[in-house]
Amino acid sequence: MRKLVNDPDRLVDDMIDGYVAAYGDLVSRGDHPRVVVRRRSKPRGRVGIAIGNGSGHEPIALGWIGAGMLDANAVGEVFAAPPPDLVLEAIRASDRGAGVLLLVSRHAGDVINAEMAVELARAEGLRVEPLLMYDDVSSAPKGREEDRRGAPGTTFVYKVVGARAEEGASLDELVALGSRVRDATRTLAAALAPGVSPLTGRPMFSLPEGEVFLGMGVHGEPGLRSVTSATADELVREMMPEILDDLPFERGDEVLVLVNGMGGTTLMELLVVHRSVAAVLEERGVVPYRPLVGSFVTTQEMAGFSISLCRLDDEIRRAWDAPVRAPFFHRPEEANP
Amino acid sequence: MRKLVNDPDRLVDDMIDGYVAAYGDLVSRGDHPRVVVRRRSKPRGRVGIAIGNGSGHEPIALGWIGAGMLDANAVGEVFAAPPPDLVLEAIRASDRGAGVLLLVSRHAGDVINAEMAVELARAEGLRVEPLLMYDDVSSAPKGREEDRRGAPGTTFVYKVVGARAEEGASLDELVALGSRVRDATRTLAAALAPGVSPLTGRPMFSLPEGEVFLGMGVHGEPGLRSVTSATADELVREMMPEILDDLPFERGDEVLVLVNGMGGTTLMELLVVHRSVAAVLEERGVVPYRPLVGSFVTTQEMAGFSISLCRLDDEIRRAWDAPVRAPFFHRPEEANP
Amino acid sequence: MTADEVRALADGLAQAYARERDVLAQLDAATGDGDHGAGMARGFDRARAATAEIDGDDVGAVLTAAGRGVMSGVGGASGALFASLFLALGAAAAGATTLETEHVVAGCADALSRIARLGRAEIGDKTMLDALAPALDALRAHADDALADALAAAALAAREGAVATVAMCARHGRARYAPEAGVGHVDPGAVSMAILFETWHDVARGGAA
Amino acid sequence: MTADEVRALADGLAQAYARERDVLAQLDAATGDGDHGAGMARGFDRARAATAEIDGDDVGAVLTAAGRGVMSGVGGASGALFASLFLALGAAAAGATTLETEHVVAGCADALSRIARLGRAEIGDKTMLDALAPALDALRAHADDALADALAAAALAAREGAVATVAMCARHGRARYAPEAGVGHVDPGAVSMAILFETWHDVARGGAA
Ligand SMILES: Nc1ncnc2c1ncn2[C@@H]1O[C@H](COP(=O)(O)OP(=O)(O)O)[C@@H](O)[C@H]1O
Ligand SMILES: Nc1ncnc2c1ncn2[C@@H]1O[C@H](COP(=O)(O)OP(=O)(O)O)[C@@H](O)[C@H]1O
Ligand SMILES: [Mg+2]
Ligand SMILES: [Mg+2]
Ligand SMILES: [Mg+2]
Ligand SMILES: [Mg+2]
Repeated sequence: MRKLVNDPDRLVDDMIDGYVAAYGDLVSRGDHPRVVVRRRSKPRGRVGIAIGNGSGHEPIALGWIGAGMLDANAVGEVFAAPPPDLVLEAIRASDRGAGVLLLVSRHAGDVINAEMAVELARAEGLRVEPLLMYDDVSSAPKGREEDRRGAPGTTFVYKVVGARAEEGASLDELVALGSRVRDATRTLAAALAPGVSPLTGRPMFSLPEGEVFLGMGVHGEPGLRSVTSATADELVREMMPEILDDLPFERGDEVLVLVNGMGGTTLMELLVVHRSVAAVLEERGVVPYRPLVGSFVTTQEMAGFSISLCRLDDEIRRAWDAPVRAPFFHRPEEANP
Repeated sequence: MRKLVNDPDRLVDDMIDGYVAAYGDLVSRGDHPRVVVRRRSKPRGRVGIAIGNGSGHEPIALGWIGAGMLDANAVGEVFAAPPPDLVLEAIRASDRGAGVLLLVSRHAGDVINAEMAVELARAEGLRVEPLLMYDDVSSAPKGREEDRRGAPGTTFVYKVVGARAEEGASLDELVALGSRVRDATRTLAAALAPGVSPLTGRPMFSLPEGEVFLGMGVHGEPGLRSVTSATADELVREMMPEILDDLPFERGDEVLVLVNGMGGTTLMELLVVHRSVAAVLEERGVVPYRPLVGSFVTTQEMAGFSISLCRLDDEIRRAWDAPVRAPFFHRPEEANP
Repeated sequence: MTADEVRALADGLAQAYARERDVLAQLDAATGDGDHGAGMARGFDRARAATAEIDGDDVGAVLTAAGRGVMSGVGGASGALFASLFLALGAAAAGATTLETEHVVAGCADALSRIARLGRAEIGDKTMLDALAPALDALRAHADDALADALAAAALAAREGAVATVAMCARHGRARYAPEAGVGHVDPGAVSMAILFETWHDVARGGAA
Repeated sequence: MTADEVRALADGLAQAYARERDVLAQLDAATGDGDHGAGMARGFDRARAATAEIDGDDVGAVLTAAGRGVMSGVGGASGALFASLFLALGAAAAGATTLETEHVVAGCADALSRIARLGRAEIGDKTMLDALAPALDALRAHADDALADALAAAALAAREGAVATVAMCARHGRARYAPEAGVGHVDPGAVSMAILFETWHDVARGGAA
């Protein structure tokens, strides 16, 4: 046994069982067994935030349900977008009479199923707007941003729209705000070793010993090129210009920073990586604001990490600082600084 | 490059650099570069909570500094207890005039260095009490509890004494409370695959394909026996009686539950494991209270998990519920349940 | 085709995709993530169950039920797209007790534009559209013929279209990230589309599925 | 031994543990976690630096400085224990300008009980004590002899004690978790203790370290 699984066909159901059993004070199953919702819904008159996504990337999505972030998650099979009718259930479950923002990480399956779900929801008279999220600089050249994939920088969108929805922002405001966060975000990933599929028990791709793949997607899709850096610092210094020069981030810009682990990389290593990220930002005169380091968007136990930056404005900053009560999202600040 | 390291000799320093750079609003370096403390100390007149431990297990210790938990952590080399003079620095840094509780996870090196540090501190006129923590049922038979090793169930002690120290409990009260939590806690671990040493780049031990080792220690020390369970549920059902029957936990008992990942096991799997833990508890009539699932006490990317239970009383329950503002400890509840 | 024959079609497709499961998985593994075979098998098993559960002789209703089964069962990029085809056919044939060539032409035409819109794909982008589009052309050329004859031509055209994807560059889906965008490999979704028309033709001419 | 000779001892030990680093690592890997060699090499390098930094001819002060270096440099279970030995020797010889056998006997006796207390270990538990205890017995038997002669006997006894650990069961430290508690393997800390007395004897009789 290399993976702690009972029956691959029941894996997603077992995972949800274990989740609602552990965090039942915060989350519960919706009307559909593959939709997870807050235990106590957000007040009526607030915009709901929903997302459908393939599983296997936890804690993202499932773990971020709670006050200040998501209202409902439609949980797909491992690495497979959930079908439209399931996404529709998540939309229904998050509707509190003020419309629903459906977050969509830009991957073919997620987009197609979400769009069809939006059609079904509108046909029922629900008000719903999809927000496509894309931040991976490696997946399409500058100028074709809207052809890029969603990557861990989408975290900034979840957090910011989640906070503002809680405070009562309207659906139109949230679409505008979410688009602004997305357009201010850039991510690049580096993979060191593949994860193991819980369905097949086999590695998800192969990588020549000693090579690091720049631009690996969250399902193991290739991106930019492979490199052979000797140290963490060298690798980060190879990556940072691709991110900084793309927006570009400029001297004096304030940024949110996420160093995200892909699952098989230790926190020790992620902190070593963050040290180099902070050094490069300092050299470039770009000012980090309350960074986040950890494994939030994973690809099973794939080894590697991504670096995401988001250019701040005041509304984004306030939303980043707002409290969250989700089981697996956490970025506290001092109580009275 | 399989591990994101610059120079193995600088690994711990680089990690601390990256940590205080990311979470500088919450933590900072103490007077000694290998001691990490809260950015703003706890008010004078409160008991300080300090710990020294080998690194390589993050987030534990380093990531749990903050209001409601630890005041200072002396960070040793990878898997090596920090020397007495370093532990002394952590004791000094956490002293706010009401004495210091020094938490010590029972491993030979940690105990010896802590005891010598306590001697040094007392010679300086500091008031400090060490609290030995041991919870691993696999490492010595029942009746010889005080010969057992510290394991991830020590988490309950950190959280509970951290909360009560913040509220103003005295050093004597905290020693009594911490001992009570320890004596009410039992843990058993299962390892599926070794982690890789960041110093040597080699696996830390070897395990025959398909075998699971019950009772593996947090540095890869062997414990009970090896088993070949086919499913997560089978494995959990093999483990639970060893834990439940040791205290024993009985019908009607309320318990804190921790399903802890060793680093290389996905959250998806840990949730599947928790499902089985919850099922066995229900069968036994033992009632879980706000469980915690995640990778908190790791051994690099070792694959596996441990199950810890702690029998509750009212003081422990209130302390478990108290807020924490540490970068990597998180167990929110609904704001107004 | 009667409603019961449409039920037989759903049954035939469930069998065909179960049989071709591993082949489709391997095709998808070459350029994508390898889950296409399992998804189609699971989805068409649901479609079969859905058509068996719905009574009556309205072919549109049975096709719609099949579409719902595909929709909830396949997942991934292709599920919603194959579902769209059956939902469009169901809408075109709503209320009819016999499925005629004209319904199929209208449904496939509608599906082609829906799939292109949902997937933002064009013909030549190495997707299932590259099998569906020539099939639709063939159906149109045989718009006045009996359904079995029109489907014979469509099945041939779909298979040719699928084979021709071997030379195309992927611009959508996961194949887009494959080395050289998958040139040298056929598109699994296009092969699934060819299998669909071939099975349909078999059932329509009264052959064993 | 003068203060400078104690400095030479620290230098000799730094060289000896650097040389034996891999051997000690392997011994520790067999029953523990393999870090003992690196720890001793790092710690005695610090001890050498600490003794070089401290001026004067007070042998007690130089030994105490060595103890502080060992304490902060080794880490793990053995660091504090080896540091205790040097700190105890430093206390016993405080103020003296020549280290005499009586200081060494007193210091080692104090260290033995400190180490046993800190480590909760008894003789026979397969630890460094099993080399230190026979060395102390030999020193006591030669309490009236010159230091070099007393150390000659202590070095022999320590080595014999270390070798004898091969048959013992570990009850402390990580070796306790080794299969059969490490029976069949010598204890690395005991070997380090033997190396210490051997090097000390070499330096005391004026030999090259
Ligand atoms: N944007 C798109 N438009 C049309 N068809 C698409 C698109 N993306 C993917 N497809 C089709 O879906 C097939 C892959 O299906 P499947 O493997 O089930 O989905 P996924 O890529 O989500 O794993 C491709 O072979 C292609 O024919
Ligand atoms: N409780 C103890 N009492 C006395 N000596 C001990 C004890 N535990 C360990 N030792 C000694 O320490 C040695 C191991 O040292 P080292 O490898 O540096 O520490 P660690 O076990 O922390 O990795 C053992 O060989 C043994 O001689
Ligand atoms: Mg897929
Ligand atoms: Mg060690
Ligand atoms: Mg696929
Ligand atoms: Mg060791």
